[in-house]
Amino acid sequence: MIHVTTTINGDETEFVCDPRETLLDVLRDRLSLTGAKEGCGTGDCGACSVTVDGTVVCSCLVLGAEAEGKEIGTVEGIATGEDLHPIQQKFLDHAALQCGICTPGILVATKALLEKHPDPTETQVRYWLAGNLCRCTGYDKIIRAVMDAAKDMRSAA
Amino acid sequence: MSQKHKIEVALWGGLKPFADGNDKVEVEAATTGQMLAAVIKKHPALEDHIEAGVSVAVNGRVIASSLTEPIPEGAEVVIIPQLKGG
Amino acid sequence: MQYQAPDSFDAAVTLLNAEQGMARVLAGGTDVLVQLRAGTVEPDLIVDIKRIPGVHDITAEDGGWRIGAAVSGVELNAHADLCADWPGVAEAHDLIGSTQVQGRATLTGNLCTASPAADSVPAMVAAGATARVQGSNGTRDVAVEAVGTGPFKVSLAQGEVITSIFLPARGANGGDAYLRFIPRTEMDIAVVGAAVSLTLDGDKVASARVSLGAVAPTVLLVEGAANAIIGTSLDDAAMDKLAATASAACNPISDKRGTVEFRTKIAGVLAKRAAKIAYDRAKG
Amino acid sequence: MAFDEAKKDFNLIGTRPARPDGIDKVTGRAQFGADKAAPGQLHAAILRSPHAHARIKSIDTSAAEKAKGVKGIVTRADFATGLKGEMWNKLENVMAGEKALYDGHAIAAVAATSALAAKDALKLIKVDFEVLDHVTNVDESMKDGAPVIREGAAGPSTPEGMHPNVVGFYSSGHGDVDAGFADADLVIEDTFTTEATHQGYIEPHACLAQMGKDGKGEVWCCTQGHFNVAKVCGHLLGTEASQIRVTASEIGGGFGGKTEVFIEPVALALAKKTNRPVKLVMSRSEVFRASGPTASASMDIKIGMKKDGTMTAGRGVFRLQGGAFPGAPGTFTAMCAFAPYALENVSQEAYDVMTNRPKQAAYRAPGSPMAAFAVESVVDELCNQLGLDPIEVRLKNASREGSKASFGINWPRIGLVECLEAAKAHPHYSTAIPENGGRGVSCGFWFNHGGETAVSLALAEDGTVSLSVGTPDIGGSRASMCMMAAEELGIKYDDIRTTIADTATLGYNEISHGSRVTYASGLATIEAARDTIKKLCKRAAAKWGIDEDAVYWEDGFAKPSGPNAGEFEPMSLAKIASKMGATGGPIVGHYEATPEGAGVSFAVHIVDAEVDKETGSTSVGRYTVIQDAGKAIHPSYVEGQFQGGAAQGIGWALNEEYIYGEDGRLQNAGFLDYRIPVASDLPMIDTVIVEVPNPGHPYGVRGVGETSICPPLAAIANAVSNAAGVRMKSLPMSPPRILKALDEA
Repeated sequence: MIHVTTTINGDETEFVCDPRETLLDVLRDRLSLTGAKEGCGTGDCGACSVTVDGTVVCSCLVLGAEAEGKEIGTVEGIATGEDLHPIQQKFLDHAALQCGICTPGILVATKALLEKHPDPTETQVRYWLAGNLCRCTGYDKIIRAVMDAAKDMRSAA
Repeated sequence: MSQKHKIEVALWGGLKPFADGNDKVEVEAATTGQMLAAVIKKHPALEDHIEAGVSVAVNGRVIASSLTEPIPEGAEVVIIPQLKGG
Repeated sequence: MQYQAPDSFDAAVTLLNAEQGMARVLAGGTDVLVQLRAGTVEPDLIVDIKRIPGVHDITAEDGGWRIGAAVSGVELNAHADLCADWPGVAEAHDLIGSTQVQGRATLTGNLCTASPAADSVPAMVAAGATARVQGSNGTRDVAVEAVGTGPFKVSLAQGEVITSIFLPARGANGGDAYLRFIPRTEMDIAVVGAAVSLTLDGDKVASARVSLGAVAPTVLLVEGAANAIIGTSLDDAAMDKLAATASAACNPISDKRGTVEFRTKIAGVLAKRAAKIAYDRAKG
Repeated sequence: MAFDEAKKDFNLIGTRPARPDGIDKVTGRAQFGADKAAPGQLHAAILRSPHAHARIKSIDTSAAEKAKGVKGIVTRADFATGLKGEMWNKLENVMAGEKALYDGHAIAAVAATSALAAKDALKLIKVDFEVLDHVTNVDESMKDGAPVIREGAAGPSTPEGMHPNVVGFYSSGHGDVDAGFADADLVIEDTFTTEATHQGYIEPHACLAQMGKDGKGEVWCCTQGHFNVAKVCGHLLGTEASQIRVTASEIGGGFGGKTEVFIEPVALALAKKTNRPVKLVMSRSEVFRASGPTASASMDIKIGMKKDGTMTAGRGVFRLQGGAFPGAPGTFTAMCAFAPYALENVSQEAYDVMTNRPKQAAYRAPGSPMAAFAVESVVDELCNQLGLDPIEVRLKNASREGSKASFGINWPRIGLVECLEAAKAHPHYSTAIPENGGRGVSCGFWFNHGGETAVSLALAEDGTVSLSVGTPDIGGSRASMCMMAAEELGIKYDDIRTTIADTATLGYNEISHGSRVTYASGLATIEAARDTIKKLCKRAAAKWGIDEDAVYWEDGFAKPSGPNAGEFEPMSLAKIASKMGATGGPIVGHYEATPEGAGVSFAVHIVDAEVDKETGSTSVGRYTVIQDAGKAIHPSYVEGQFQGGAAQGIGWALNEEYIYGEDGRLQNAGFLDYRIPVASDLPMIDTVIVEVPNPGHPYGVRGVGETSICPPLAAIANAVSNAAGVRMKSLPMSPPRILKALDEA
């Protein structure tokens, strides 16, 4: 077993894990942070998206051991206290989720997108989120929610 | 419970061989359940098919499984395969 | 399985040489973790090279660029000067996987997985890139096209590890491009990939390298295809010859991603389209 | 319960409030199938057959039992014996008996202290297989000499003399089709095929099970029907459904695929054996290999048309491949095929065929999309060859109230004509077709369903309401339930909390399938609210000392029904609820029934597509969905169903398919090569909600979830065929297929 010290959503966290365990396994099974979902385990669906030092990655493609000394961000860290992040609120306003299993990953990826590109085109949003599979919505309302959130965040900035 | 009355029941084509070559069966019944029982009584070879599950359309309204739906006099009654969905 | 994250390539090589069982080098991990998950590879040792100083750096060298073994797609595409020199290589790398995969995937890893369909490899081959290899006998530079020897097989010896990739000086009037065919717009493995790098003398192609992916057991460098356009300004006859020679060089398989006929034909189509883009880029 | 003609002015129905489960779902708090843990839980893994067809000669688990962390192993011997019919089939699918019938068929399962330990132990189980010949293609499976999946599986309707793999048959029709064809100016006959696809829900099947010595079981799982899970587990474990309490987790997509039971009985068997909670989660590759994809189909269609567009006759023969068990939805394929058209002469027949593939499961309107693909392709070709407008032709022949349906009934009030008129009037239809592009139009039809339903509605002292329903929320239905209850009770949307009750808490509820939830649970919610209102009025009447018939309910208040009843200050729900303990006890309304008024739904889709003729690549341009919803309770979620169905249909049409190798193994058991549409593949999907009220629902609701996947296969195929200039007859229209068709044209 490997001992790892890391920071998750701003909190210093320690865990031990088997070297074969992924960061996703660790988050879900050892730290009870079940917001990141396993849809495929092979980096094809994006439901397990988290940020590592600010870069969005699939936590199923990161070993738990690699988290040593890193800053990890998960869906659980997007809201501030009881205040939803604008993208979370827009997802509710636009009915941009049906079953909700892809939502955590999409929110994590969207947050990273808007931090990097505050004024994305629809095409940019669609390509940025191409690794986040949604099977319910046909993406329409998701894209609208992201564009609307971007607009609001720009005018608030 | 209303009185039994004459009902002409239409079968789907695949059932014809089990109804002595008929695609219509005339029975006396007042409800879907009575009607199905009477159809089986008249053509026992239909029992397996009906027990395997059928729905009944009464004047175009599909009764998926209920045996207690009343069948009005003069109603168009059609036995169709049992419906469900995904 | 053991996990080690050494702080130097010397230490990495020592670890790899000491391992009696199976060892895997972990760079971006986007292939290795998939293999682990599927159970297709069950290594006894994982050597994570990402904590070695310098592996995330892109540095100017002899007019070209040296790219550390752990530079991710995000890091590569954030390097404006490199992207300006070698847009085809940058785009090819950017095509691999999703935004999330881009946060991890590396040129070195893509090369070492040795998939015939690897997106960045044809672009690197066309660019004339080399890989710097370190082993117990020191370091050597190898042409990228000499690394893969067959599907998922490499020419590296036991204990050897690629420490960086070198993209040569672009030089004046040059351009490169990579195109791949996939059924969707994203998230697929290339059914066919084609890369062209060329330089111009006026309107005429002065030199060219054409490379194809997913049409043979290894990524191909197709000299005939390059010869088809050298000395031309990509007139129709040259383009037809380019397509024909590219298709003729194919030796693909039929599988879940495409048929022999499809791959053979598309290789020609993409070679032409990539040549046109590279040409326009060289024109500036 | 009949449509309430008087109910027209709604307060809430038709508005778009935020869903009650929304905050949990955007913050990561919502608990899905794999998100729950129990103290002391074990993790399980399933050993699956690598062979498409093999006799299991022996299973040796001795080495695995001794492995580190392993606490228990089950095989078929640990399940009930003596099952018959459907339950035997379910058990056989959940855990193989004498034979492995498909690549991925479960052979044994291990529970261990960690998921890795369980997975490691699988490698130590030794299975002696005798590999048998296999067949995975529907047409091959019907031929003489094809390997027999199982003797004696055929149902009573199967004609004699057919291969034992043909296990079901359906035929129906009316008129004289040959005379109809003779009457036509143009007859087109062709064969079409579709490949098996998967629902592709992003959440793999997952469950957490416990079962003690007393035989009482508990299951937490993602399912479309937890009451059905209890029933199936009861049978497969040799106990009763009542002994197993099942709680439905949040469900990460189902689309029909989570109507089946795969892993819950296995987890229970392991829990029973180890006396520990057992968590079992499928991997993505297991989902593809061993859950329930759709049927694949091979179909012959013949349609005759006059020069003026009148369809004179239609004939369809449908062969559906359903995997290693009976149950392919050929009957529905045949019934849906010509449903949009009022044909004087029509005949259809269907064969259900077994192969060495996983048992097919429902996928949104099971059987209908492929039928629409075949029939609507021929209709499109007839329009092209006769130079007729595809919507005008469809309008001319459209089924409408009173016309005779292809499967024998006379249509009640239906909305196909309204959908076609809306399509014709839509700006999309009048814009120019893009250069190098093609436009496709298609109709689609699905029956919809009612089903057993029980609902309970309890008041709290603070005037809020707890609504318990038994149908897992697969698309935002809790929002709709809250809206319908609030509408009836005249209270705020936010004052209703809707919970999916577990199986020990509420009467039996059929699965969330057949697009039935907003219809049936909605109807039951309205009735339970009305039952509650009666009780509220009674309390007010008692307080006022007047007859309860003299009290009526309006906008959340009990009011005396006129001057004769007396002058009393209206009493709010909250006021009555605050005193209910002392005025007769808790107030709970409820309703239990099998509503039989599910209204059918029709849709029309219009799509523009472009084809790159050098590569065979298709891009979908503009897309418009027009569908009859009866009455949209929450329009956003109705639109969501329309858009989601269209997107899944686009995937089915263009790239999704089960690919089997010569060895009978699934080649693409992952999202990398099973290519569902990604965000950059799709355009915005425009929607038009048509509302032709369903006479069988008080607000006129029709199910909407399934019909939306019926037209897109055909609409895309028509657009692609028109763009490419060559008729595409096989799905998916992957680039190699399109290029091949272009080369051969």
